[in-house]
Amino acid sequence: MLGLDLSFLNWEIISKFVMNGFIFSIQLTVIATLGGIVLGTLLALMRLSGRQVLMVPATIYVNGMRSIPLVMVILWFFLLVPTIIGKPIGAELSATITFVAFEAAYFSEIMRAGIQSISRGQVNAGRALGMTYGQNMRLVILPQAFRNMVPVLLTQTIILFQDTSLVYAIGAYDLLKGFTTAGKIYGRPEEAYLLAAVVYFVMCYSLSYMVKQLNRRIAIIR
Amino acid sequence: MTWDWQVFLNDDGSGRTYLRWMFDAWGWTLSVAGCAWVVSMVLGALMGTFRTLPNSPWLVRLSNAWVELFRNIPLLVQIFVWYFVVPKVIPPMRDVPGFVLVVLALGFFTSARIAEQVRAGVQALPRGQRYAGMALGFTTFQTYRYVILPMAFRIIIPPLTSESMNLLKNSSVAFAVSIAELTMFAMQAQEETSRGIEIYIAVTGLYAISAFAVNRVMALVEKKMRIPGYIVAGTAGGGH
Amino acid sequence: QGADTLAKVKASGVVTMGVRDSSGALSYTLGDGKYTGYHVEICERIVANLEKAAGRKLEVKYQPVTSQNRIPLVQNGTVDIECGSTTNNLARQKDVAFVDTTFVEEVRIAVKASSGITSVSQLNGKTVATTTGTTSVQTLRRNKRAAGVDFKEVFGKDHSDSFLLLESGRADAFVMDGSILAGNIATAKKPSDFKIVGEVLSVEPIAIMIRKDDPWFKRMADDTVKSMIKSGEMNKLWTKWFLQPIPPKNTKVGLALSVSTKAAWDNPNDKPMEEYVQK
Amino acid sequence: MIELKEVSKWYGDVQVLNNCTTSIKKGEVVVVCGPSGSGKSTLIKAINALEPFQKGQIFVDGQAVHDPKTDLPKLRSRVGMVFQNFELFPHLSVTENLTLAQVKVLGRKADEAKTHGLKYLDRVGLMAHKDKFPGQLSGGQQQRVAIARALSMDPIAMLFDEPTSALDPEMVGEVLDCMMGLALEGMTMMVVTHEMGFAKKVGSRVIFMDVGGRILEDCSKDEFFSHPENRQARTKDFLNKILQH
Amino acid sequence: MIELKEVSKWYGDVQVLNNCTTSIKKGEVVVVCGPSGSGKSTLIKAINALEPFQKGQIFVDGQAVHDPKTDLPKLRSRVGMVFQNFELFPHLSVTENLTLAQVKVLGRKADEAKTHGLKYLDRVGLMAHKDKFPGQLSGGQQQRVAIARALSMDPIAMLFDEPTSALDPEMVGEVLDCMMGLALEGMTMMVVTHEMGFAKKVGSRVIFMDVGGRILEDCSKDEFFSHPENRQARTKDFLNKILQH
Ligand SMILES: Nc1ncnc2c1ncn2[C@@H]1O[C@H](COP(=O)(O)OP(=O)(O)OP(=O)(O)O)[C@@H](O)[C@H]1O
Ligand SMILES: Nc1ncnc2c1ncn2[C@@H]1O[C@H](COP(=O)(O)OP(=O)(O)OP(=O)(O)O)[C@@H](O)[C@H]1O
Ligand SMILES: [Mg+2]
Ligand SMILES: [Mg+2]
Repeated sequence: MLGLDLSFLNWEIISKFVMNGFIFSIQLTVIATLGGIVLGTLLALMRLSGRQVLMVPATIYVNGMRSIPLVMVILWFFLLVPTIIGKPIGAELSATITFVAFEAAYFSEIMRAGIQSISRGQVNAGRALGMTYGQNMRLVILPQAFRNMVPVLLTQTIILFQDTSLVYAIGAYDLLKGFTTAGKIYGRPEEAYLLAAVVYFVMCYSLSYMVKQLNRRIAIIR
Repeated sequence: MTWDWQVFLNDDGSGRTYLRWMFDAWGWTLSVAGCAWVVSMVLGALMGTFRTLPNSPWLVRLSNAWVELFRNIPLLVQIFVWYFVVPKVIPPMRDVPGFVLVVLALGFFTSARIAEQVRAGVQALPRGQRYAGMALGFTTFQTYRYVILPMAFRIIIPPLTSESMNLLKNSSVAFAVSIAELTMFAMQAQEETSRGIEIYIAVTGLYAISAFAVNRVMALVEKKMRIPGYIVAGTAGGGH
Repeated sequence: QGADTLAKVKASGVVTMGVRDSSGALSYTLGDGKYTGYHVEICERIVANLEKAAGRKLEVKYQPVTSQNRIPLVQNGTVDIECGSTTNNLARQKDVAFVDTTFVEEVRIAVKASSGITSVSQLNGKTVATTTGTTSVQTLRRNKRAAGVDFKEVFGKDHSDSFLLLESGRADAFVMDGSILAGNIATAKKPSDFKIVGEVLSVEPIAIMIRKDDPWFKRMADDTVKSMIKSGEMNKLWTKWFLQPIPPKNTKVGLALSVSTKAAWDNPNDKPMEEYVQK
Repeated sequence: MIELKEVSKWYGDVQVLNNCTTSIKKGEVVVVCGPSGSGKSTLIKAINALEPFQKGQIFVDGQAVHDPKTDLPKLRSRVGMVFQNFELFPHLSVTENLTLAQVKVLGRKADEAKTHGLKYLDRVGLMAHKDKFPGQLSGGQQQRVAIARALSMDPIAMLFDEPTSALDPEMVGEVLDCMMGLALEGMTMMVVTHEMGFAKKVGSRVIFMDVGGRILEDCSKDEFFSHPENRQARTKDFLNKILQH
Repeated sequence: MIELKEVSKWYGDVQVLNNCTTSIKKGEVVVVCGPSGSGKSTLIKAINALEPFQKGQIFVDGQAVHDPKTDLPKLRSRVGMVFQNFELFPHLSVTENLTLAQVKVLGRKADEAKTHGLKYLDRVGLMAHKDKFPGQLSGGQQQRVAIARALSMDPIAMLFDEPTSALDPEMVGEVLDCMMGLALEGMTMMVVTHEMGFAKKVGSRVIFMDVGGRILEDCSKDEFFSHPENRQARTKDFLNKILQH
């Protein structure tokens, strides 16, 4: 078909070359999403705290991360983290740390917008019932902020999943690497890239379709 | 460890200093990003508008397909597809320079996201605005041209700013297909000089400066376009 | 700060081997986390001796590395012994140490058999590919200036991408280490479409890389290499990897033992590339 | 002038207009009221072809709104419409709001359009604000500009959809005054509103709609207000509620 | 019970409360009215320590709101508050809305809080909706739940900020009825509202505020409504406007 030969893709190649990378990509996505949301929420709370000592470092961190390409951050962490912690780490671990730290900056912006989207009236209602700042945040504001932002958070997760392909810069073995390695060894590089594109598309499209359905549900509940 | 900033004055083997090379690379980064920006804005505005048209199901479908296709494949993979797969299927594409392919890849990829923003901007406007335009006798085209798009674009300037900054940063992926931009410079020069930290600091600084410049320019645009008495609600920013 | 690999592996029971995904027959993956190749096998002998010295069983962990990250990885201790295709040069000797040279690379030009190109001088106006983050980029730059030819450079992100540039017609030539060229040609869809041609652009000692300032480990590794050469095992390995069919597709690289490699074996040393050039 | 014949409309499965038939003669002021969600807005939008309907016929000045061949933009340009949320164009100054459609739709010259528009702006008493932007005006002022904008297209009839319900109580008066002026001058008007004072003062007829999009009452103002005993239970109930306080 | 002494507040340069002094005794129902932006909401929020103020003193049940040492969450838990936009917690069911603060703030047991909360829910006539979410209720119903929520904290006084102005006209009655019941039972109340019917029926005193945050009138209900000739020009003007239609 069109000068391409897709027949080289068989179960043996998938299980030998692609599966490992696929598992790593998924694992990286999940860890970075969870870690990024936790860290990002903390950063968002710091930025909204109104206290200079918390706001300034959080703002510098978030804006700093957001103004550097991910590839550069990946290279940086790979170079620096071992020096800082004084212990060698592998490409996969380095990538995981990088992604948590990097995505936290993006998730913090989402959570910040989510918190700010809660009307002043809701905040006042919680306070008027006698809740402390912590109680109000935990029981009233964050649950709503999180709920409002679930679609955006999921969309960001899809982007994150796509970005895991950039770990090739430090040689970590991810989904894309799985395909290209197979393509390389079996002399079918173009086909491998095309198949990688198809797999990424199918996964991301199904995910974003689910997000859309979720959005629709939420819209009905509101 | 010790610093060795002298490394930038060394000759890279072709009679050019690393410093000179780095600025050349910066130029490539800016050119790729600039050209891709134009492509993405034009296509993004068009596709985003199509998606909101009330009575043109085929244009809506076309633009939906466009957006889904280009935003659900990692940029890196798209670049490889443009660079290696497309020419194999369509041989004449072989003679298209890598620069053009990267601009198209980056431009199309970003256009899908801009289209999403444009659509969100149009839909964020009260439905009454569209009715008001139509009630005055405007055609659909006129309603978009005079009523909806001018407001929609103002509303989405903040997300457009972050998309523009994302685009600049995403241009770093272009090195994968041989564009001699900053990231490629960083990787190659680190290899040749073994002074990774110095090189990375300089390159990171240039990226940060560029991103900041984009941010300022867009802020200026936003200020210029601000409407007296009108308050725009913020939107959440994601993406890279 | 001195590095003590023996103490480290003794304590952890793990030795990390840096490997490449596709450095021709020197080091490549079979998939499934398995790696093999000429240098990998030599490394395995070194690790076996290390095991003996440590007096305990060592688990071997494979760490895939790339051109861009191998030096930092060895420096920061992630990788204990790098068995890829790293050129031993002066700049790198500042950061890492090299075991005695096991392979002397000749940088050559690969072209399409039908192109009729036979030397660098014919590259005027052509497009030449090489791989980002390798010394070949510098070699190419120097040759370009010296020979006064004007060609366009394109860079692949790794060797297989560079070869793909040649294969897909985006480049007219691929300048790289001869063994890598041979390996890539061997796994191409139609190996007979490609040819290695022209003068040797530079000669580069390729060696196994270890951390700097670990004299015991360096001596142990050197001795392992020397004894392999003496016993003729090295020659057997060469035949196994470069002249006979190798997995996974049972293709032949077909790279005869070069004069320079033979010379390096006859007189084991860890001289950097710069000293070869002066010769 | 405006005629509806058995108009029905559904959103998916939900029927929002149910066999609505009525007509409005030149010079009449028809007030439409009814509970929230009863389809008042939908009805008035259907008349101006802003919402398609699945069944029935609507004629405006003899032209068939339901006919796909009718030039709808042209037809709409002849009917003025005022919305609950004003819907001035926020990025244009008051003057530009008044002139844009005159120039682009009616093809008037810029200065002609301006003179014409400002005449109506003066009439609603806002000449002093001609260079401001909508965001700089109070709600009541914005709504008066919106009325002037509709008038400057020289419409043959005006449709109002709850023109005062988004206003602070203080500003309701100024807009109602402005509308009463129009009514007294003989403009044909259809007004969705809960302001019964307005209906009593200048209305010719009152239409009452109930949830489900059915027209429950359609009678002269005097009949509607003077003979509550003739009204349906649903209507009485509604009037009680909104007139109580 | 509630006492304000020369309270002033600025947003940047803009003064929004200007030397406000008044007091509310146990059992009184005080109605606050005035044009938009006159600082009514700000005043009522300041009493509940939701908005800081720069000058003056406020005492609630003897405790100083302006004193940094006062435990404000505790103080707030003793004053009930009802907002214009209900502000029920949309992610919690009606019952959870009623019990959350009882459990977390007052430390009540879950079932005790539930029994207590449902008692008040029953009182506002919404027992049937106890498991719904706020988004599934009409505006009027939501506001009644909000009142029940405030009551279930056993407040010593209730503050209302325009409790009916976000409601459809049909639903205003049910909420006002509910508030009148409370007033008649002797609850101390401060109510920002434009519903003069409510003020006339159950108000003890009326406070009129003007733009700039000044209290212009502060007198008994009877004095306020029966002697318009004693009112300031600004007040008369305002009353005229809102009572006209
Ligand atoms: N775009 C839409 N999609 C689905 N249903 C709609 C849509 N627009 C309106 N409806 C429904 O149609 C019915 C009539 O709506 P309409 O706005 O005409 O009522 P209304 O009488 O103007 O009410 P209100 O007094 O609240 O303005 C309502 O039940 C509403 O929920
Ligand atoms: N967060 C804020 N920052 C700046 N100004 C504010 C803020 N909140 C309120 N104001 C201003 O304070 C003044 C009083 O506001 P407030 O909400 O108390 O008025 P109000 O009498 O309740 O009006 P309404 O009837 O519209 O609710 C207004 O001029 C308002 O613009
Ligand atoms: Mg309506
Ligand atoms: Mg208020």
